Amino acid sequence: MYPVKRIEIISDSIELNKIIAGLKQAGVAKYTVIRNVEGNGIKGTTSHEVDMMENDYVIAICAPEQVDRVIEHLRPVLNRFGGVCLISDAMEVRSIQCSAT
Amino acid sequence: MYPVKRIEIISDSIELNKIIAGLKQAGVAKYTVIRNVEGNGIKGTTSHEVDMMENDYVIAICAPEQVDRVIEHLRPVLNRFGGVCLISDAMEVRSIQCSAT
Amino acid sequence: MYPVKRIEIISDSIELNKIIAGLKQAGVAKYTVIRNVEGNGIKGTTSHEVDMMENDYVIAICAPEQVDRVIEHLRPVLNRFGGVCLISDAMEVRSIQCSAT
Amino acid sequence: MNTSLILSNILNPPVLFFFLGMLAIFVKSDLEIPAPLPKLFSLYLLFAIGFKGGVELVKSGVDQAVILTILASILMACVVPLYTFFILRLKLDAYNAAAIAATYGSISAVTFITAGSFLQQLDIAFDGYMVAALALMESPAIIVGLILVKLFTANQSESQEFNWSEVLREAFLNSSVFLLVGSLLIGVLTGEHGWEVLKPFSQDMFYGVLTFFLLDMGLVAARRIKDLEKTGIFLIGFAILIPILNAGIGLLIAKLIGMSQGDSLLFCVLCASASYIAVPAAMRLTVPEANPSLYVSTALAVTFPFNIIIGIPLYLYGINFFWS
Amino acid sequence: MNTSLILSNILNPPVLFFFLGMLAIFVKSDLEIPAPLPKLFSLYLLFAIGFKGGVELVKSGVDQAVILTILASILMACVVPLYTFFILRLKLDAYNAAAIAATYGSISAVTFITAGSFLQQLDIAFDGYMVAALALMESPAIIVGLILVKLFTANQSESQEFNWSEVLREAFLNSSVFLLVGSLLIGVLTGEHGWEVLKPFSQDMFYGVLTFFLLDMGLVAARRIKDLEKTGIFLIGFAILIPILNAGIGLLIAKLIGMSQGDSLLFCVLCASASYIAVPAAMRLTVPEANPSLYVSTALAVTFPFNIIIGIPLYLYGINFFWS
Amino acid sequence: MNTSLILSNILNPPVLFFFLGMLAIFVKSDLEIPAPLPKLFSLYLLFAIGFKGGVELVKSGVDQAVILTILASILMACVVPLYTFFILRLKLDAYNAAAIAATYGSISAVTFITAGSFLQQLDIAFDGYMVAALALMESPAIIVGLILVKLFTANQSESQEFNWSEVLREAFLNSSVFLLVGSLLIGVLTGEHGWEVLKPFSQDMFYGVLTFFLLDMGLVAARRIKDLEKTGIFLIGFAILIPILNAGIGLLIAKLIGMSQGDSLLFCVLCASASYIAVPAAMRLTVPEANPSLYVSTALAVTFPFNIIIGIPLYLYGINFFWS
Ligand SMILES: Nc1ncnc2c1ncn2[C@@H]1O[C@H](COP(=O)(O)O)[C@@H](O)[C@H]1O
Ligand SMILES: Nc1ncnc2c1ncn2[C@@H]1O[C@H](COP(=O)(O)O)[C@@H](O)[C@H]1O
Ligand SMILES: Nc1ncnc2c1ncn2[C@@H]1O[C@H](COP(=O)(O)O)[C@@H](O)[C@H]1O
Ligand code: NA
Ligand code: NA
Ligand code: NA
Repeated sequence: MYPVKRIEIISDSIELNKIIAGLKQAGVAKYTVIRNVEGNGIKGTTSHEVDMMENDYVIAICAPEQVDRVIEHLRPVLNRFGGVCLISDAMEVRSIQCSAT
Repeated sequence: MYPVKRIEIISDSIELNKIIAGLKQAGVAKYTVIRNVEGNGIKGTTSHEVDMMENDYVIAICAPEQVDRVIEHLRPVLNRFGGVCLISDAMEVRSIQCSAT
Repeated sequence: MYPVKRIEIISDSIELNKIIAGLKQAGVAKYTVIRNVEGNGIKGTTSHEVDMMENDYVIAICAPEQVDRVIEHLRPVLNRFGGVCLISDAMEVRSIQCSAT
Repeated sequence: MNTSLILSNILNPPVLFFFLGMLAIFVKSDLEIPAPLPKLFSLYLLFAIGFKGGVELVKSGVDQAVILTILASILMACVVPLYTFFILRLKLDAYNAAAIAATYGSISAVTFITAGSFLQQLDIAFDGYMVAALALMESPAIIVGLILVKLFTANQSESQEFNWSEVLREAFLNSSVFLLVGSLLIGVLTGEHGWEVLKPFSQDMFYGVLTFFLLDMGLVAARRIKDLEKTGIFLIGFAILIPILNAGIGLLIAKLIGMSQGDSLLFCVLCASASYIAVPAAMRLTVPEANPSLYVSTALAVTFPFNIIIGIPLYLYGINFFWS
Repeated sequence: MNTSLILSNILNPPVLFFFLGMLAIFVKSDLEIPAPLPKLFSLYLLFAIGFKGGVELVKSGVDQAVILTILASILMACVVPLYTFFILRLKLDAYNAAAIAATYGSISAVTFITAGSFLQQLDIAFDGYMVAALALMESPAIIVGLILVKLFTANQSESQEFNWSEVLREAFLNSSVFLLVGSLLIGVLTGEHGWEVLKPFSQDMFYGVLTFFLLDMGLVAARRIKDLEKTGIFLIGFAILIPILNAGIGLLIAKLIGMSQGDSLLFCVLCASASYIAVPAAMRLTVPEANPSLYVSTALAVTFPFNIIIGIPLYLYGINFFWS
Repeated sequence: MNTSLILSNILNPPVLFFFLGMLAIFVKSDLEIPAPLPKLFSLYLLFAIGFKGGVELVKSGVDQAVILTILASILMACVVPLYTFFILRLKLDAYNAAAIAATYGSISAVTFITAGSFLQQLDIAFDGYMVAALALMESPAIIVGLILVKLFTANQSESQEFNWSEVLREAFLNSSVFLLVGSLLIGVLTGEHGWEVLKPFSQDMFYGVLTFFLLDMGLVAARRIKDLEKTGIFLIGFAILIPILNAGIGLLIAKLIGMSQGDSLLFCVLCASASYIAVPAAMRLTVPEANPSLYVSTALAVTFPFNIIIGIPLYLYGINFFWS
């Protein structure tokens, strides 16, 4: 098991492309997206039921040393469009199919 | 980066309103909901495929000092309706769009 | 609150049955599945939009002492089919409806 | 009994697709109808029968036959949960007994619709206002069930107090009842003119959507069958015999108030069927002490298939017998 | 004003289902049309009107009337956001004023479709090429809105620079415009022959799908109503009076260029309606400084219901009055 | 070659909507058909062709022509993966060669359906029992592919042993085959009578649903096109030439056993098309060593568009040539 960082971003789905671009620029090419999550934030309630505003939830597992570059690339997007970004610790069970994360 | 607590609740979707009400009463007004997750718990398998029972997954990021009040407000709901509630640590990357969490 | 381990697996949805079987063999019968998440990994982009390949996200909360057995049972599946597996720490708020996890 | 009736019921595309759905689970095919498609089909079916019922109600007007039918429906919706509760108490605690009783006191719209298409196929007429009976029989059992819980469970803690406004909303404004009644009223308001413009959508597609919905119901019912091990033989017997009993009582009442054969079949089917969506949702919210797999599995994996396959032709056989 | 016009508009299944949707929220029913079903309905409606418009355009050909209509449409799409911007600046900052102005400069396809079905019901003819006007009026307001932001907001940081290729793509290639224009072109290419094979799907289902879509719009509009507290009385008044003003200007232009009564109503409705999907999405991406609940809630919770219920018959009343 | 055939194929709404979908990706429109709507369309199409095929099979009965067609289908489904495997081995390892060979040995139902609607448009008759050929050609290639893996890959670890019951289930009971065959059998059982009641749903909507499905396929195929860089020129050539070769062999067999022109086209299209859902899913499960982007992208981004646009009219041209 290897220590990794889990980066999570919840934001308006219109930001998704910019967030993924930010991750890629920071060298993090692998990620997972949960589409159409709903929520409540400073921009108010977001839900397909209220109107066509939807959030996406992005999760990227990366090496601890990559975190700073990721934040640097995501911060302008978050500053401009809002959303929430979390960093936490986890251990990754590497399988033989895993190239270096 | 600021230390925060991540509260996660997975439960029958009929409880959702009560859980969100509980969060709000405890002063946590921001949250995210992933609808229609499936699962297996003591109430058995829950999945839209089995019947119309569905779970929701609620995530709320809050300040560490809010956790106790949240638990106090959620426990009666969990006691009556079941579901699982987790607390874990994370760091939040605050953007200028973030009011105090 | 009790310390627990959160096991998360993101993988091709064709592996789901094998992963759940692995969890059950390791004595972990409770879990949650978020279906149809999208992502990017070594197998390339996975999304219902690209074709019918979809990922599932499995979350299982278990006692810390169960983790080793779970890994043992999941590793062959991950080795053969790919996907990512994370272990992290959390505290569970036990309600009276919770049997031992 | 006339097996040709059963056969002509079974050799109907919707019923055959129900079997196909069950078969898919038994042979472990990965056939599935992903959410929210089944919801689309059920919204459509409720809309279509409600709207058509409203249009026909305005044609037929409200006469004595309508009023008697409505009274009979409300009566059965209140009485069925009462006697089934005491039968269930022989083996179950009050929470589970009340929840199951409420389930059987209410109705299954799809069973009603399938019976309607069976009648159409046999060219037996029935009245549009039977849809009003359908709408009226959905909710009362929920209230009766909760009153039973109140009366027969002791020392309730404060947290178990019902929030009656929530209960009434669940009973009378849940999405099935709301859409059905709303469509019926809109049918009444727009009448022949509205029917004209909506007919290609709400009539021509009906049979096909019913077919897909029953395919999904076959999948759902078959997935629930493994729950029956836990349910036990008593509940399985209950789930077959009580519909027959309820249909029998319905038949007597129908004869008594002079319903036509078609209407009688629909009324019997309403009495015999059990709710597997609206009532279970209300029970999960108001009586979480009861075990959902008991009240859902009996209604879905036993009573629903039984009615669809054997019950409908059986009740019609009984009606033919009594009416001749 | 002729209240029978309002009544014959309201006693239409789609409009009544819009009310039913609103009612569901007011009485707290749990009725919902889960995602992505509303998307299915809106894709279908755009496809069906685009395709039909194309087929009819090829029949009518492009004559002077078509060209005048198109010019009038582009004119209104560019001018409306300009004067509404300055009205809005009385109370709002430039970001919010520009975003709302863009919203009202663009159009609502469903309001257009509802007006079309209202005309059909009254047997008033209209031309297929009005769909081209619909398509042309969706995008220009986005561009005008962003130019207003550029001109009237000072010291923009580098991060606030627009990415114009992104902006143009959002304006002219967003999914609504793309599918509408694409279907229109395919209608032109396949003409009568394509219409033959697609008619049962694209015409016979149309009214039913519109009904379901308006049911969902009722739910959506009612959920937004509580936002109106924050919006304030100025914006609520704006959201009712500006559509009337825009329709009035549209009416004058329509009279001037000699449109038929049916076409005039559709043109007025295009001028009066506000976009609640395409423009808001573009604004969230390009002007995140503006508050979405202001521009979405006014368009969705005030202007849309106003047009659907009162506006359409009111504008027709005005047209009847002027044309006679 | 007769370009008017290509044109009359292309100027068909479904094919034009396929182009529109591709265009949406190329110009970066945000048009999308969200899940699970494409699944709804494909369930519907499988149901509709299966059911209709069953109804027609019971009319035509099972005669020598049917039996010969079935034998020819099974033959081609087993032989195609064999020779394509050895062609692919020129450049690829055994895992990838076997997975691609299985993909091309199987069929694409939508290509078949599009060919059917092309024939209808040209008023060329074809037999309902061709649907049986479609159903029979889906699975065998999966088994052949796995046997090739077994034979041509050395020292397999224990974890790589196939679970044959899982393999057979994937091959013969996957949701496409199951629904198609199930609907066909129900069509046979209910015959003319079932057809009557389901026709407005299963026939009148057919063309429209196909149009939407091809719109989505255009989006999907275009998204896969960027994968072709990694795929390499060998596989792109393979994905165009092998369908032509397979169709040619199919044509000879069709001529040999005396098929009608319409049936011959459908048979050629079955031979020429490649599976992009059922077989890839089976391969991901049983041969994870093969790279999905190779077998999915060739089938989806090259062979599918090639067949839809050029292949279908080309094969018909060949048939017209040979038959005259
Ligand atoms: N404290 C939080 N906890 C959980 N989710 C949040 C939180 N703050 C924001 N979100 C999510 O992020 C979305 C956008 O947030 P905002 O930009 O604040 O409107 C919200 O709709 C929520 O889904
Ligand atoms: N240990 C666990 N790990 C992950 N999910 C769980 C766990 N326990 C319960 N759940 C989720 O919570 C839902 C309700 O749980 P229960 O009330 O135990 O039936 C289940 O259907 C699961 O989705
Ligand atoms: N580092 C990562 N962070 C987040 N998700 C990942 C990561 N690696 C893989 N995944 C997810 O797991 C899926 C399968 O991964 P793979 O087997 O590497 O193709 C991907 O499509 C992603 O959704
Ligand atoms: Na009943
Ligand atoms: Na406008
Ligand atoms: Na083939």
